[in-house]
Order: sequence, then structure tokens, then C-alpha cells
Amino acid sequence: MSKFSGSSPITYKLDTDMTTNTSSQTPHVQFNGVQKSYDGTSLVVKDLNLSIAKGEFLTMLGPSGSGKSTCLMMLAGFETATCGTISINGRPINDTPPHKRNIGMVFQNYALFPHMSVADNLAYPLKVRKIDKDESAERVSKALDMVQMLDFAPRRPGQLSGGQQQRIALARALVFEPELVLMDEPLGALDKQLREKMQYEIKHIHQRLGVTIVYVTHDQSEALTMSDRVAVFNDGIIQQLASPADLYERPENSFVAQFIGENNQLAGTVKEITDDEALISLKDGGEVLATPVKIGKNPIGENTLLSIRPERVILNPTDERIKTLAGDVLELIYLGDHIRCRMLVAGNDQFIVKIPNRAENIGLSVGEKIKIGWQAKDCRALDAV
Amino acid sequence: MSKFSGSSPITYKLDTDMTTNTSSQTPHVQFNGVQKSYDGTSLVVKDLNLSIAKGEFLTMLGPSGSGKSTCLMMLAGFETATCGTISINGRPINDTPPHKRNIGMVFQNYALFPHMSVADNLAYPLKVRKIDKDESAERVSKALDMVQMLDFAPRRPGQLSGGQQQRIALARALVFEPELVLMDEPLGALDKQLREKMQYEIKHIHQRLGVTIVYVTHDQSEALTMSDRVAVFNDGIIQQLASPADLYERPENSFVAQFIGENNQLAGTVKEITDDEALISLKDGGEVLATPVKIGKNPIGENTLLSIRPERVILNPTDERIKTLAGDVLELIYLGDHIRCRMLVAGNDQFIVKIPNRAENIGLSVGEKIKIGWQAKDCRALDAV
Amino acid sequence: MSFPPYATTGDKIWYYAFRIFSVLIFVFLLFPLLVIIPLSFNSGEMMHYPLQGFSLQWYQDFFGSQRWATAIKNSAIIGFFSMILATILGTVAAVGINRADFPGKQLLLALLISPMMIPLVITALALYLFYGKIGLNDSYLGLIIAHTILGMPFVLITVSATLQGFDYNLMRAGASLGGSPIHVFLNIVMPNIAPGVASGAMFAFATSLDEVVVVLFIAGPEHRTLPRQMFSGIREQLSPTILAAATVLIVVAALLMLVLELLRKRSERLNKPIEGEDA
Amino acid sequence: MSFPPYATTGDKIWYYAFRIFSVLIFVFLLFPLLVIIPLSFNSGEMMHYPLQGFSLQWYQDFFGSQRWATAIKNSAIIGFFSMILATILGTVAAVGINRADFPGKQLLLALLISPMMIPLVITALALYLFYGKIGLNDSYLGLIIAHTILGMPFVLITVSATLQGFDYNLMRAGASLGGSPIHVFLNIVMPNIAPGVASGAMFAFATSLDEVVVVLFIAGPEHRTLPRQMFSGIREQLSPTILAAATVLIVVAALLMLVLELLRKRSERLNKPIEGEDA
Repeated sequence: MSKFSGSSPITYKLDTDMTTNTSSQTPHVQFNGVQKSYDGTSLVVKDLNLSIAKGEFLTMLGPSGSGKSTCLMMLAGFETATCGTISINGRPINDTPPHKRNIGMVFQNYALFPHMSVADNLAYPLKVRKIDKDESAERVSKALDMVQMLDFAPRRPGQLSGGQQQRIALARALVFEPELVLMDEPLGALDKQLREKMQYEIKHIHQRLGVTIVYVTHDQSEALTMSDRVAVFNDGIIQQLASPADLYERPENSFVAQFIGENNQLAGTVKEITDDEALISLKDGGEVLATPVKIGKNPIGENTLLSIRPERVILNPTDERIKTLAGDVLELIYLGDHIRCRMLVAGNDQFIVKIPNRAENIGLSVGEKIKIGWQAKDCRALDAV
Repeated sequence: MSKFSGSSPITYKLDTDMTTNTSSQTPHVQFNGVQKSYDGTSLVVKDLNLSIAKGEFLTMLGPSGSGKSTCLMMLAGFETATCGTISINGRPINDTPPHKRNIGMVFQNYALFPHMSVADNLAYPLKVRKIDKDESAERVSKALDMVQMLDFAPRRPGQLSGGQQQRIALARALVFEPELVLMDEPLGALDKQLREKMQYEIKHIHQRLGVTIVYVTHDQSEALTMSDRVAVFNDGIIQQLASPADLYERPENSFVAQFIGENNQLAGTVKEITDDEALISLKDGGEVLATPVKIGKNPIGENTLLSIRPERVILNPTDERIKTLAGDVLELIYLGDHIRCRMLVAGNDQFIVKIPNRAENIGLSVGEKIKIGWQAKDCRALDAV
Repeated sequence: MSFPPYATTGDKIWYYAFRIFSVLIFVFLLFPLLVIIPLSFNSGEMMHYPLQGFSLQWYQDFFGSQRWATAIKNSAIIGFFSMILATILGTVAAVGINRADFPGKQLLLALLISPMMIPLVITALALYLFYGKIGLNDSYLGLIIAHTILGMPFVLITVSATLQGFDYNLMRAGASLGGSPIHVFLNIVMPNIAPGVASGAMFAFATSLDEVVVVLFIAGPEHRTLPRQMFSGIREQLSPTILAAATVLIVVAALLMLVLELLRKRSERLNKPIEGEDA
Repeated sequence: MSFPPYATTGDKIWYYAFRIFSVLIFVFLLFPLLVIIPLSFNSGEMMHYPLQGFSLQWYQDFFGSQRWATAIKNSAIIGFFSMILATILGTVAAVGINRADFPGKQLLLALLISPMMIPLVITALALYLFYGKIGLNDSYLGLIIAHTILGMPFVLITVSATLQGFDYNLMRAGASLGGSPIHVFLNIVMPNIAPGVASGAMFAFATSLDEVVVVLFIAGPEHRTLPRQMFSGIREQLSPTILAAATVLIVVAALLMLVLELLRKRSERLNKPIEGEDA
């Protein structure tokens, strides 16, 4: 799982009900035709089918109101599914109350018990399970040690900083050794630097313990950093379920392309199509090559939205196969490790190119006109929204 | 101001009391030996000297408690300086009450008047200035138009989203045409995407109107994106005052290097020194070249902290002048536009290398051992903390 | 309320226990009050059921007779002036205490709300002895001051609560936009704390209208208020006119509660957290 | 308080006006109360200054005589039981109302706190008539029920306020960690709302200890409480023993206020926002 090689070689499968590489076993968690409606008319979650393998780190990513949190709450037992079944290890759990599901959970606001010391917070699930004092104390110490908070055992949660509380919440969700841990935007309340640090810590703990983690967030970079697979939610539906690299490199529709990472969009129509390349004529003139992804059966003449990442745009390309467009440099912003260049390209004045700031001077200036282009495989022709 | 060229050619001057390129005029804002203490013993702001030119976008950047907000509050008149003078256009304003300073201000929580409509909020400063109804209405419309909120004039602030309220707060601070506008972490309450969008909007408005803006933030990427110059605060002192590019490329001390952008640190001692290069021997063995910046007069044998940006590290360098170190790849994280590689280098297991993800496969894997190096000019030998 | 499929027996017991509790509270609390209202429309002199017929004669007596008219007038005068004074004093005290930080702040606050905590009989006794010295017994002024003291803590508390939710940055924003401190206080602060001030005023009025112990101690015969008149009515000659008076007071109390609720709603609406696209 | 260099005349006027106000409030509020206490230690029978000498005779009379002893006993019994009942009912009602969302919730809430708003004379009258029918006048039970009704709204309000600050995610966290609903209620919810429950209980006790109007209506001679005994003491034979009783009640009230303040502090400490390195 920790091995990873560049532009990932994992092939993408279309069915959202796919199982991972451990597909020979029963999936650890399975959503089967799950729907949820609060008011009886509109569905917040529409026909969810999802299998999560044992030991997987799966992230539910989406904007607020996309249904991702509702799914987590149904899995935790705090919401009931309107229809469909949710199973753990093949056993339906719809009728199991939350306190009998044996699922660890980390909440956004930590939900530490303010009237108990840190040690008592961690001992609570062990006390409920009637584990004897000595073993309980030992397990609490071990869990605190794991999150490097052993010295804080006698403190009250109110005496800790946000990041420290986060660690305690994590330790408490793991101390009773659940096989499944849910995390509901656990890092949402932390500042950026601490959030990134905790992302790596959680990832490392996951790798060490091998528990299954279902993680909910609206932060795409968090999802990319931590997950084995990401389910991108929008409008109550999983738009794409894939590995981080696949999501970024091969988005299946405009929503995913736009939501994951930065993205330039250009509208055009399909002019010609060959094996794995399409010739697209843009609205404002000019023709470019792209990889056809989500265009109809008889695509010639259809509208499409091209999606190209800012860092994949090539300035003054030398490769002769690349079709070029004219671009006007409108703005240059220095951002430390890269320079952000806003251009006017084919009528779009928000066309962004990221130029790495690697010592060599790029010698661009505002007002300049240059040629830009890209490899056909880096540009994807998606559904016109 | 909008012209910008790569690794910026602006030369850095050491004195913090420097004036910008418009130095022939009186500075618009001047802090002169300003100190502030709340309790009479410890100083929150220590001997601040700072000149801000007319039309400049100056950002005060620093961690919380560094004194940056206190400086802004003294300029606004909500705090009084314990000693020193603050002048606007050469005239001391220490004795002017806040409502007579004619300074626009944008607050972090927007501070819109909840009992007034958006239009009445904007009309308030005009009403106080006894500007007649017709002209007031026209100016309010113009200001709302500038922030694309003309349609929201009759609404109450409570009916607007955070981003919309932010726009109204901005328009209200500008509607009475102050020459100086202060912004106190105005984007702190917005989510990441909206925050970035608003950064560009504020920058564009600044370029269009030519007002002087003093901006306070703790977010270094915000400071880099927006500012003409950035004053990095820590511990009540300006650590460095420079353009964004200078701050990133040529930090003067370890605090600035660490606070602005990502940074790898390696401890070592100075072994040899030539014109503009120093040979540093690292704690865990190995020798590298660096640019000496903040080391004493007789530097040989002194301790230093090397600072090198993750994106300036070269993997398997071919240039023979570059001295290399051995690195173990510990972790590879896919982040869309780049891959983040954590390595063990010279005893530091948090050594980060950013590898741009530009189509070509990087072919690295966890556990691999490779050689790394850098150009001497990309590595700075700073003060050992 | 529908139970989730896994509701335990405990959940259900709790649910039904709460239902039964509610009904019991209802019976002991509302029933006695509800009994009064129909009796006030009874055509007979008897103050018990069954009713003998419908009549408004007790209301005519209440609004028509000299002694009740005096009581209504006294309650109105004392209630009005003590409300005004309590509101001004309470608001000033709340703003002063919430703005500044000074030693003894907690003590001053405790002192100012002490009339709520000290047994009324004692306040009444103290005022009776004190007024005896300075000649304020048997006077409107004495009663108004007494009710001001009793009503002021309510204003202090409601205004303080509103000020807790008041964003002092609004005052800074007003100043930065050019408003002088007085202009800002009148145009920015006051409109935002008005619901709290008005609630406090309502409470102060209700307190005065309700209060009988202090009146019993320090009021002469010509300063009898409504509750005082009802009290002696019961002692001297129990007639259904008292029930008519009670019904009228219940209606007034209900109206005051309604106004308070509307003020609360309004203030909640103004201070509601921001919802929007970028939530 | 030091003025900033640019303080306007308006600022200074406001500042001194607030000072003068404070002093005035102080004189009218605290002075009458302070007068009582020294007089209770006077060796003479006269209830005015100058004092004739120091003596504890009135305290001996208060704690020694039969009628005052009965009054102390009655106040303690009625106060204790009505506090217990009001606390249980108020807590159950607060938890029930804050947890569930049901039609008529606002109405039920208004009903439950109505005893605070309805003039005491009317509640007393209604209970007097109602108790007459069911034979509860002149009984401990009747008085305890009446004071429970009057004290319950305070418990409801303080517990509700505490529940507003209570994070319901703690209940979910408890469940996810394996705690059954009852275990979570007792071990997670109760300890966190305990300060509110205790404050409510204090208020309920203070209400019962203070209340005299309802007692005047429904209590017989053998159920006279302390305030009732003081009231008749003033009517029948004014002696400095009443001042001793008043002083004792003031001390009790002050102690209750102190306990409330400590509870508030404790609850504030538990709920204080998080401070830390990453603020």
C-alpha cells in the first residue's frame, strides 16, 4: 500500500460497486442499494452501492450537502437508511444500535468528555466493555504513547490545544481495537500547517495498525494525501470511485475534473475522432487534440468541455505533433515554489498555467503573447455541463 | 506594479526602515520608534520603524502574538502606542481619534451592521460625512458594482453568505474613498477556494484604485500572492521586509526561511568559505556547498542551519560541481500536480523533496537509495537557532 | 415520534415517563388557572361549579366601581414610571459594567441583582423602616422607587445578555467609517440592543404589576394596586369581581409574554449565524 | 481608568454619569438593607438609631421561642421537599423539551414557565380555590406542591441553558464507544449538566424560602413559614426579633448566591473555549 509509482499504473474500473484487490474476501463494509431521505420526498443519498475492503483507507469526498456525511452517519448508526442494507463482514447491521456496532469514531469537534481526564476518556470504552483495571491502564498508556501524548494523561481536555485534543480523540477511537474507524472531517477545525502534519500522522497510524478507515472530508488535497481510494460524492451520488492518482489523471466527468485539483476548462465541439485521440474545434477558433472520455456514441459535432491541468500546459512547445493556441499573459503571481500565470486563451481569461520556479528564469512578462499546447493524453474531453 | 519577472531581480536592502522606489515623496504611512506594551513591562511591539509608500500593498505577516495585529490597531487608532509616533502623510496622528483618521478598515468578522440593509451599511460613512442623498446613492451603487453585489443592495447582511458579506465589507471600507485601507485577516473566515478567489479580487481592486493597503494575515501564501512588500513579524520585531520573491528566494534568517513556504533544514558547521560560497560539513557526515548569509565575522567552525526548498533539490544531479548526499526514500505521496517524497538525508527523516508530476514517470519507489544535491545558490547557510 | 428499529426498552420507558410527567404538570399548573376564567363569567355569586349562567356583571363591577378603578390607576402609574426608571438605570448599568473592566466589577454586579435574591419580605421591611425615616411611606414616589429597585435587575440581566451577543467590532467599524462615539452609540449600539432593552422593560412592568408584598408594607389605602386590592378583597368580602380582575391580569400577562417571545424571535433572527453557499 | 489622549468630552461625561448612577443605586438599594443588620444587635427595644448597646437577645428570641422555631422548621421542610420535586420535574422537562422536536413544543415551554410570569396573587387565588375543592389548603402537601410549581420554571431555565451549551455529539461519542443510552445519560450527560441542575435547585429553594403571598392564602396557622411569621410579626407586635430573622435570611440568601456563583464559575471553566499553541 505504501508503494507508489509516479503516474499510477492502476487501471480504472467503471462500476462503482467494484471491489479492491482483496476482492477474494468478503468486503469489510458494504452499502447495498442504500437510500436516505429526511423528508420522505427528496433523496439525500441515491442508491448507494459501495464495498470497502478490510484494511482499506477510503475517503468520501464532496461539497457540503453531497450526502457524504449522511452515509457515514448511517454506517455509525446515528441515522437510519430509508432503504437498502449496510453490512459489516457480510452481516447486515441496520437493526444494530450504535453502541453495539463496535466502530471507532472521530468527530470534527473531537467530542471529548470535558469532565473526565484524558486517561479517563480513553478508559471509557474499556470500562464499558468490563475490561479489568490493569489491562485497561496498560492499553490506555499504549494508545497515548502511539499519539505521543503519554504525558498528558492526567489533564482535562479543556487544557489541551486543538491539535492535542485531536490526537486524544484519535487514541480514544482506537483504544478498544475496533476493526473499523470512521472519521468525520476530523481535521476541519485545525489550521493548515497542523492539518497537514496530522494527515501524515493518521496515515502512518493506519499503515501500522491495518484497521479499515472511512474518512469524510470536503478537502480534496486531504483526500489525495491520505486515501487508498476516494469516493467523490455530489448530489447524493458517487461520481467516481478511484485511487487518488486515477482521480487526478483520469477524471470521468467535469464535476470530478473541477473538484479535484485545479483545472482549466475550454468549450468546444468534436470534429474528428481516431483511436484514442479526438480533434476538438474550440468555440473561439483553433483546434486541439484531446483524449475522448465522456462523449456520446456518435460524437462528431457534439459539444464537449475540455479539461486540462494548469501544470500540464506546455509553453512554446517544440514537439511538432502538439497543436498550439495563442495565449495573452494577463497576470503573473509569484507563489514561492511556482509562478501562476493567468492567460487569455480561446476566449477564456481565467486560463491558468503553473510554471515551476526552479532556479532558471522563465522570462515571461505581462502583456506578452506566447504559444501554448499540451500532450493529447493530458487533455480530456468530458461532458458539456 | 503588475509587471513581474521570474526569480525577481529586485535587490534586497537590509535596513527595515527602507523606503520603496517612490522614496522621493513623503511616505504615506510611517511608524517611527513605535513600542507597545499592555502591562507596562513586556513589549508586544519593539521599536517598530516602517515606511509605507502611497499606493503600496504592504502585508504584515506573522504567527499569532507576533505583534502584527497590534500594529494595525495602533494605525487604526483602536490602540495607543506606548511610545513613538505614527504619521500619515508626514503628520503625526497619535492624538487623532479613530473616527477622524479617515482610514477604511475591513475586519475579520466583517462587522457589518446587522440592523441595516447592505445599501444603508455602505451609505453610513457618507451620511456621517453629510454627503447629499443623490450623490450618496450614486457612490453606493458604484461601490456595490465594483464588488459585483449591486443586486444585493436591499438585503440584510444576515441573508448573505460569508463571501458576499466579505465583498460588502470591502465595498463599505472603500465607498468614502479613503487613501488608506487596513485589512485585518479579512479572509480568515472563508473556506480555501473562496479565499483564493477573493485574494485575486482584492488584488485587482487595489491595482485599479491605487489606494494604499495595509494587510494583516498569518497565511504566508496569501501574503505572497497579494503583496508588493511583506513585513514578516515575530516576537514584536520585523524579521524581514521584502518583496514576496525576495522573501522566498533570499530569507535572511531561519525564522523567515521556515515560516515562508516549505523548507528543509540541515545542521552543520562552516568548514571553508570563498567569495560567495561556503563549504559546510553536516552533523551526520557529508559536505555540501551553500550561500553564506547569516554567519559571523570569523565563520570557520561556526554552527549554521542550512535551508533548502523542497522543489530545489535535484535528484541524481549530473552537474559535476554539485556535491551530493545519499538519501533513502521513506514515503511517496501523490498530490496531483506534484509528488511529495519524504527522505532520510543526513540524519533528518523529514527531508522533503517535491517532484513535479509532469507526465514523465519519475520511477521512484519507497526504500530506494538515491543521490541528491542542489545548486549552491539555492541553499542558504543561516543562523543556528 | 417514531422509534428507530433498534430503540431499546429504556428509550421507550423514558419516552412514556416524559409523557406522563407532562400531563401531571399540566393538571396541577394549568387546571387551577383555567378554573378561574369560566367562573368570572358566572351569573351567580357562588365561586364554584356548576356555572349558573353567562354574565359580564363582574367585569362591569371591576371596571366600574371606585375602589377597583383607583387600583387600576395606581397599578398603571406605578408600573409605568418604575418601568421607565428601571429601564434607564438597568441599561446604563449593563452597558457600564459590560464595557469596562474594573476591580470590584463582580461585587457591583452581585449587588445590583441582589433584589432578585433577597427575600421580598426583607426588602419590604428594610424599605418600610428606611422610608419611615425619610417620609416616603404612603406615597407614589416611595412605591415607584421600590418597584424600580425590584425591576432593575431584570433589565440589567436582559440587556447584559444582549450585549454578550453584541459584536464590539461594530463600534470599531462605526468609528473607522467616521462615526463619533455618540453617533455610534445611538445609531449602531442602540438598535442592536433594543430587543434586550424592551424585554427588560416588559419584565420590569410585569414585576411591578405582580408585586404585592412591598405594597402591603409601604402603601397607604389610597395607593392600593391591583394585586393589593385583590388581596384585601379575599380577606374582606370574597366576590367574583376578584376573578374578573384575575382574568384581566392573566390576559395582560399573556400579552406581555407574547411580546417577549416576539422580541426574542426578532433578536434571534438578527443574530442568526450566516448561512450561504460557502458553508 | 485612564482616558486615551483623544477622549472626547462626551466620553468623560458618560464616565462620570455612570459613576454617579452607581452611587445612587447603591444608596437606595444597599443602605436600607445595611440599616437592618446593626439594629438586630441593638440591646434596646427601639428599632431606630442610635444603638443603645450590643446584645444577642433578639437572636436568642429568634432561635429560642416556639413560634419562630415552628416557622424555621416549616420553611426548611417546605423548602427542601419543593426543591427536590422542582429539580426532578424541571430537569426531566428540560431534557425532554430540548431533545425532541414536536409540534406545540413552544406552547408547552411557555406553559411550563408561566408561573414566573403570572401575577403571584392570581396563582395564589387559583390554588386557594382549587385546593378548597380537593382539601389541600392548610397542609404541608399543598404548600410543597405550590412551591414546586413556582420553583420548577427556574430549574427548567437553568438546565435548559446548560443543555444549550451541551454538545450532543458527546452522546454520540459515548454510543460509538459502546455506552448504552442509560449509561451515557448517567455518566456523560448528567456530570455535564450538573452545575445547571444544582443552580436550578438553589433557585427553587430560594423561591420557596422567599415566597409569602401563596403562603398567606393557603397556609393555616401551624404551617406558617419564616416570611409569613415576619409578616404577621410586623402586623401584630413589631419587635427587633424580626430584624434578627431578616439578618439570618440575608446571610442564607448571600450563601446561596455564593454557591450559585461558584457553580457558574465551574461550569464556565468546563466549557471554556480551547486555548493552545495552534490558536
